[in-house]
Amino acid sequence: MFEGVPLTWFLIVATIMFFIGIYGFLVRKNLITILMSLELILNSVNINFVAFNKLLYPQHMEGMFFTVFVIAVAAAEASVAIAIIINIYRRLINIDVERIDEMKY
Amino acid sequence: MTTNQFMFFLFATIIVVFSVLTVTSRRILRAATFLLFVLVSTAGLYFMLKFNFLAAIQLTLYAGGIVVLIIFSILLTSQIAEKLEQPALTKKIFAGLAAVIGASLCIYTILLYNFIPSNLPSIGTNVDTIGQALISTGKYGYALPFEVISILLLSAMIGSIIVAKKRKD
Amino acid sequence: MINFSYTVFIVLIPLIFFVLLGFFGNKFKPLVSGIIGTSGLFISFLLSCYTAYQYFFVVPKIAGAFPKLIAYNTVWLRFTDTLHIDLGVLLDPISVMMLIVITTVSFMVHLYSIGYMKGEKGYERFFSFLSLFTFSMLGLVIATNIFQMYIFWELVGVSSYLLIGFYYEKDSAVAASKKAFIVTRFADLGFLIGILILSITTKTFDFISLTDPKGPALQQGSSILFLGLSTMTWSMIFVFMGGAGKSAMFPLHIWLPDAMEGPTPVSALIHAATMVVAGVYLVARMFPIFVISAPAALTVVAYVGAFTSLFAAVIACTQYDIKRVLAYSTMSQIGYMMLALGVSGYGGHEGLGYMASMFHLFTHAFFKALLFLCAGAIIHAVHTNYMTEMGGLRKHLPITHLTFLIACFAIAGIPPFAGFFSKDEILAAAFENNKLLWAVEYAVAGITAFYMFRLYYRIFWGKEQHYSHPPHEAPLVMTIPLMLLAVGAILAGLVPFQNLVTSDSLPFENHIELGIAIPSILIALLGIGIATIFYRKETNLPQKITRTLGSFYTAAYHKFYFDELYLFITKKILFDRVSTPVAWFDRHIVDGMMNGVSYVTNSVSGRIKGFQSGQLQQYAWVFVSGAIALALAFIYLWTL
Amino acid sequence: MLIMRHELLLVIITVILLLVEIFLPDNRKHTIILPSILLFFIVTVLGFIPGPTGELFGGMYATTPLILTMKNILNLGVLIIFIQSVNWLKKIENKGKIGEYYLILLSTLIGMDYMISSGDFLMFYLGLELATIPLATLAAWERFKEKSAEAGVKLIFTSALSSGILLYGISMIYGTTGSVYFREVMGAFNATPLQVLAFIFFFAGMAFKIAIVPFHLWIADVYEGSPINITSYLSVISKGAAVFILMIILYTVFYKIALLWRDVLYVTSILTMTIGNLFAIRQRNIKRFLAFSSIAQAGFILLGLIGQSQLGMTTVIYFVLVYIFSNLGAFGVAGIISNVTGKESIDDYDGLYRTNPLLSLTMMLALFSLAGIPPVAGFFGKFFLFTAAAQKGLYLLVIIGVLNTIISLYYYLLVVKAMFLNTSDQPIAYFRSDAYSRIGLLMCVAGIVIIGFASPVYEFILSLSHGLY
Amino acid sequence: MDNLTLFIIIPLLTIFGILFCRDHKQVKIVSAIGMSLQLINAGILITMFLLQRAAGNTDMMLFVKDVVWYPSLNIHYFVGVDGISVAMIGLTSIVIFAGIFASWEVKDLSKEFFISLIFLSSGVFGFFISLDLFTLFLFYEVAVIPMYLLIGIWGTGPRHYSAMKLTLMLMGGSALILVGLLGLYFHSNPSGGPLTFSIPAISLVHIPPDVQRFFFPFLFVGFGVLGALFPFHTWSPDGHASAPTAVSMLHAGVLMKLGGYGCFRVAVFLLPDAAHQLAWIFIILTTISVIYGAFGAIWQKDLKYINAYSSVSHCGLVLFAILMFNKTAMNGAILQMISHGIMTALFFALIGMIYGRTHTRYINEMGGLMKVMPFLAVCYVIAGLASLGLPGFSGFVAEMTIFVGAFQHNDVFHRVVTVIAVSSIVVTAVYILRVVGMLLLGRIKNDHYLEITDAKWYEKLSTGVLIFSITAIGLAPLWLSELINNGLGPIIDRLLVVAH
Repeated sequence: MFEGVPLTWFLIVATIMFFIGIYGFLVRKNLITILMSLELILNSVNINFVAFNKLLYPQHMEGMFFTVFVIAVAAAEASVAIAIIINIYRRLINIDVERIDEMKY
Repeated sequence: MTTNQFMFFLFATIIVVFSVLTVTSRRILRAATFLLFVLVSTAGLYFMLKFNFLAAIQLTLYAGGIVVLIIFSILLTSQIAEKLEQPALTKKIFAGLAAVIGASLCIYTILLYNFIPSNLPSIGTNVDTIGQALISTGKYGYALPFEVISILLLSAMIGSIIVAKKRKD
Repeated sequence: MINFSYTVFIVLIPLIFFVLLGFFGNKFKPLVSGIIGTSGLFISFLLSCYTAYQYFFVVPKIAGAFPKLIAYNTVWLRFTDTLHIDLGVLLDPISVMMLIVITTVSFMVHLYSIGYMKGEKGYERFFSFLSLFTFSMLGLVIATNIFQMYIFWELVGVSSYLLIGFYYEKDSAVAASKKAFIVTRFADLGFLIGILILSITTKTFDFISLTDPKGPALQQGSSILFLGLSTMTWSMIFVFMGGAGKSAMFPLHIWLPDAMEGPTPVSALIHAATMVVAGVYLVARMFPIFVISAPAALTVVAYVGAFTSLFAAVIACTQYDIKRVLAYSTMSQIGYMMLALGVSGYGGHEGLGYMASMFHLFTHAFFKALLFLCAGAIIHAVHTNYMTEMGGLRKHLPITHLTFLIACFAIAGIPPFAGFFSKDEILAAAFENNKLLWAVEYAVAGITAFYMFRLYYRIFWGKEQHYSHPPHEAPLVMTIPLMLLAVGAILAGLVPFQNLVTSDSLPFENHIELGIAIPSILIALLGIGIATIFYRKETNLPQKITRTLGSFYTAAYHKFYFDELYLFITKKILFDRVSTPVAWFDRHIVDGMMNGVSYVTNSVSGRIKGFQSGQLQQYAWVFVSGAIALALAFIYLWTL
Repeated sequence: MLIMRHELLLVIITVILLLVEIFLPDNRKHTIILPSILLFFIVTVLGFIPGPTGELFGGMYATTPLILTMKNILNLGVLIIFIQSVNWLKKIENKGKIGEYYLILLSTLIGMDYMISSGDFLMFYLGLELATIPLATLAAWERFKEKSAEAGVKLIFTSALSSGILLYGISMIYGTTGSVYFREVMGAFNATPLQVLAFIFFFAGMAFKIAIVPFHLWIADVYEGSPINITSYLSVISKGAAVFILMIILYTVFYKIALLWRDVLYVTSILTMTIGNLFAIRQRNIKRFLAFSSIAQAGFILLGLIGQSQLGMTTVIYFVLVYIFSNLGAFGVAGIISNVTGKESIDDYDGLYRTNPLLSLTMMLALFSLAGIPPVAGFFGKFFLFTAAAQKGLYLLVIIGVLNTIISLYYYLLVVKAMFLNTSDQPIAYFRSDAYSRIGLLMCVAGIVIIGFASPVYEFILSLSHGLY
Repeated sequence: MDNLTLFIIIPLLTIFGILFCRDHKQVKIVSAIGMSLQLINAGILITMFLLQRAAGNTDMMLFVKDVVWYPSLNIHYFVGVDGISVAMIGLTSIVIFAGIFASWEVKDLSKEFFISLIFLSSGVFGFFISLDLFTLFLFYEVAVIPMYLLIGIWGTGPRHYSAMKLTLMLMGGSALILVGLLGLYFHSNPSGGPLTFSIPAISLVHIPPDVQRFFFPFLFVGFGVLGALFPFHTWSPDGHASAPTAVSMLHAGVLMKLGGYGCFRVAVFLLPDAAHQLAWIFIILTTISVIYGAFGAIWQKDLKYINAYSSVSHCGLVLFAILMFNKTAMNGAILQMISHGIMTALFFALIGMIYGRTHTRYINEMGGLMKVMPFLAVCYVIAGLASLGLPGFSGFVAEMTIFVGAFQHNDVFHRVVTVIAVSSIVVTAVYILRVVGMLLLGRIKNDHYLEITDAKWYEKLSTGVLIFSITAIGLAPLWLSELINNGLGPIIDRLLVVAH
């Protein structure tokens, strides 16, 4: 019990956020908005880690460090993704995910 | 309602509402802004949990770095005034279904689990201990991941440059 | 004890000559190969005579009976400890008698063929086949066990096939050879099944133990029943089926008339004197089993024989192809022999039928071979088979005419020609056992006389036809065999068979019973008389009679439509109704199943291609749903 | 330090190459090729020298002889890929990016090494990301090609999604067990629903890397769009490493729920084999074809994991080894042809044997090895996999598996058919491939032919696998 | 180097030699030398085997060589022969020898052709000498897979389709075998000791009957596919029809025997309880094969199809006999394998030679060939007569042994099916004579056939060897039968123990 806020509340918020991110990932057409949805997903996981760390296992900082590294990875991921998006934009002059389907079946 | 609870509900509400707006807004720059709000409130949660260092990173790296990166790329690739197209209804329904089912499954399962809150004292989360841990090579030390992430960032950078740079011709 | 192992050479010499001629025949001049083949047969012939002499007159009898000698025996193939195929030489009265018959006739035919086949293509092939046939036939008669017999049985079948199809460029010859082979093969199937049944009941193939009175075959009796008949009976019925096929018994007779497509010497050798009597020989060989363990089967033999002899005789009256007439007459005569076996008992005078049958077999070989060879000489002279295109040949072919007439008397049963004696014994045996059969045979004797003299008159008397070139007598090499065989046809009846060849190898007393003999001579004379009236001069009497008989005549002329019936069964039923559907089934159902598997796989593959839509978000959706579904399934549905 | 020698050596040559790259003038950039290969060759050889094993960083990094072997196998594969990619790198459009290619490839290899050596989920996650994110840039390497960009997009986004799900799973593992160190997790794991959920999410993330149905859909598109050497890298090295670490984690961390994950694998392996095969049947693009075939292969590999025994474990590693050689052989040939003629369709291979017999033979051997036809190594691999599954009495699975091998044989034969049986008016003309390609293919062929007969290879792996389960 | 391993080494060396050949002629010569050596080697083996047996060596397997290969899985390179394998090896070396000469005129990619062919043969030899199930299976697949290329590249007609179908069906069979083998392996040591693939070792184990019942169908059907078991035979007509001469020869002659041998050595020998219990199902199927193949052949017009269906019938008889579980019938099965092997090889060789001259395989387009090519025609007739079971040729010996053996059973079922199977000899006669009549006899239908020449020396050699073999076996079958019986002893004993 963290001063009135039970762990499950954090987890529920994080889970909702996670699936909102998933929803965004699944429906957004613009690649950048999809990227944003991804950030939501990663962010929600971070909340999980932090909440666990603080409320259940405060003796070490595993969750926190995990979060730090996830953020770093997210940054790297975002940079690569954006680079590729820009490349796509140069080729196709749009970044609609539904148009990126030259390869199929 | 304690302060903590109030703060939590505030941040939680912001997070959920703006998350939804992020994935539904039809103006892309607004979406990015909503994302920023989400990230900032997340940082707020971290603050609340006394992870100040983490919250700072969240604000600088995430809110500051990534969102800016995203906004730049938006500016580079999109018409600001342009409204995004609505996704197809079936897509929304299917995605929504997946998300709702997934969320309910996860939440239900989480609620089933009996978490035992810890009464152990929290290890200090001041910058000192964090710095110690980051260069420590023992258990609960993070020197190795720190090095690895540097390789990751380096190669991601090189890769991004390679992919994004214009042709020389 | 006299060493008979040289008898192996009687059999082996033709084989050697077959291989020699088969491989190197084309290296020789045709005439040379003919002479080689003939000389080989001559050696066999001499050896057979010597064997017969030694066997009948030198070897001491055991308890008054001729012993069964195993002159040579070797295991050829072993199935189980008791069941094995041996190759060997069994000498007993009938096999020795058959050796004489076969080598004699074969030698004559060889000699005759040197002249007859002159100028034909494949001369050496002909002689090698003849040697092969002789080898097989000799192997058959000296068989020590039933499986050896079966082996050579098949071999004579194939030699017959090869010889009937000698003129392989002639479609009718090819068809005839095929028919002969398949029909006899079908019969052999029965033979084989018979052997198989025998193998499980008696556990031996060996003739000596099979016919041993204390052996398993005779002791088995009517132990096991199936459809009311004992296993031995079934076995013998099946074995007889093989014999019936080879001997052209009704209803497996259809191949024999067609087999006349082969060269005439072949008809003489195979389809008159030797191979076709193999069936009779087979029954005679198994006779003790028939008589003691399977009397029902023996009855079958009798009735089949009797019916065939009548049936064939009737058809023979209507045919115009002289070789076909002879073929039907052969069937008829073999019917006699079968009947004789069928009405015979075992031992002493009871076994009169057996003796008569063998006797008739012996005499028949001479006069029937003679008839065919004469027919050959005639055909050689006039280049046609049809008696309608002949007439008045007696002036042109004096020797042929005379020998033919002798043979006709012999077959008609006029004393003192050979046929009379043997046929008389048969009638006597039939009279003693079964009056109905006797009556049939009695009638057949008359019909036989009638159609033979019909033949005789149509060929040698009547109006002279216009021949493309004047017919002239055959060369000496052909007429000598005719004359020799004619001598045989006259004298063969004088051989005291009751002293030599009897059912239990014990001689018995036998006399010609005038009560039987005189009526049979009379009916023969009656037949001859009618034929003389009808055919000696050109009259319209035959047409009148023909018209009176109407549809019966037509049916007989068409051989009672048996060819058509078989054609219907093979073509319409087997080919169209069995084989074609099988092939269709195979292509479309069985193969279709296999192809169907691949078709289904492919089409499933086509159906599900939509999953790979190229849409990133769809992939993600599947990904997420997959994870959720797995989680759902394994958290809430899966139990340990 | 020697414990971490593989990674360190790689880091060292990465740094060397980075420096060289920086200081090398633009017009001399291509000279870096041979030194890079040589350096890497040295690293590979050094890797084989036996050395100490143990744990570092408080159990965050651990290595065992088996892991070292796996690293060596990966090195070997990468070496072949390096050699095979030379003629592609020499193309004009890659002129400015040769050094970067090596850098990125090596850094992903470092990531894999760390991943398979990881002793906790953090290192595991970092290694995984290091092995994935830069790869996306490699997939999008050919900037001028839309397909390549598309491949990059699909790779980076799906991998990000999958790592999100994986992370969610890890977070739940952390939450329920209180640690991310494998050793602690192992002790605290039981089959409560949340842990099952965590496991499934974790598994989904791994399944993405290995391309297990239904997490496989990105594979075909990414393989088709990427440059062919990257495709082969993705399909063998990346997948091999992922399989290996999945196995380690399953066998150690999740051993308490072995019955559960066995059934998860059971279901997914059937799906994977079947779907992979059904899609492979209809492919005409060689890369896409090999993509689906590699999905099916992944399904077969799962059979070994299901074996849950020393035998299964050994077989998985052995099969990965075989698979590396076989798949690299196939990709090598496809790559050479693609580089020389630009043709990637199976239809273009018609009559290839008559113009380029050696290439066709190599391809055939590789495909036969993939199909599991004796006497090449794939046969042994497949046989042992089935043995591993049968050992548990899972005969139904074995039956489905063997039936799938028949389908797979069908489409492998389709390629063989194109090369050997079909004739074409315009076959690919004869060309002489360069020395690098030849050496690369020769190594593959040697591997394919020898590994099966050389039982010591298998026995060696077996001796190492001892005791891990 | 032990004698048995030489059977694998010689083909491989020959292949190696072919690799260095420069032209077509050298390839042929090298192949011919290699396969002659193989033939000689087979002769030596047979002699040595007989000498050993004569010297009183009563081991079940002779010339055993056992080398551990994969120690952990207990996989061995374990070879050895008994009378049966020796006989099969003899058969194989004869057929491959004849096959080399029958394909003397392959010009297109001849190097590859001979390499594939000889490679295939090495698989077959390996199969017959293997006593370890793993290597047995390995060699089995080695023998099957080159078929794809051989048919696909050098075949005729719808060769791509046929090659694919054949390969897939056979590999499908091998997939079933694999399941069965694994089942055997994991039940090879019920007491919990090390598992084994060794056939002699497993044969000493009593596997629980319900386990046997589960695996027996896999093994029997699996091998049965190659043995043309109804309804899995449909690869055979298409495959044989499309295959080039030597391949048809080898395939019908030897490969199909792998199926029978496998059924026998693995399925029946190692799973005797199940064999006894389930035999009736397969007896019905094989009886159908026998009759069905024969009737199927009657209708066909293509020479190769006729022969393919006839092979279905004859090979059905092999499996039929194996299921009879007595010494005589099984002996007949092996004899039939050998006999049919040589006979059908002869057929296919001749068909190939005829096709090479007339460029058609449809019997209604040909006729009277006896006149223009007497040698080949006579050979064809001989082959035909051998096929319909004429005494003096091997077919008779084999069929009679089977029939007599099968009929020794004391129940109606066995006897009825035997009688049905026996009746196939008539149907066989029908289609053989039909072909001979239409093809060789009668008038020549096409004038251009008049220019056809008779056999060349190599063709004579090829057919001569085969004819010599069938005749030799047909005339003096006893030694072969005894040789086989010798190997059958332990197998029958095991079956009998189970029966009681």
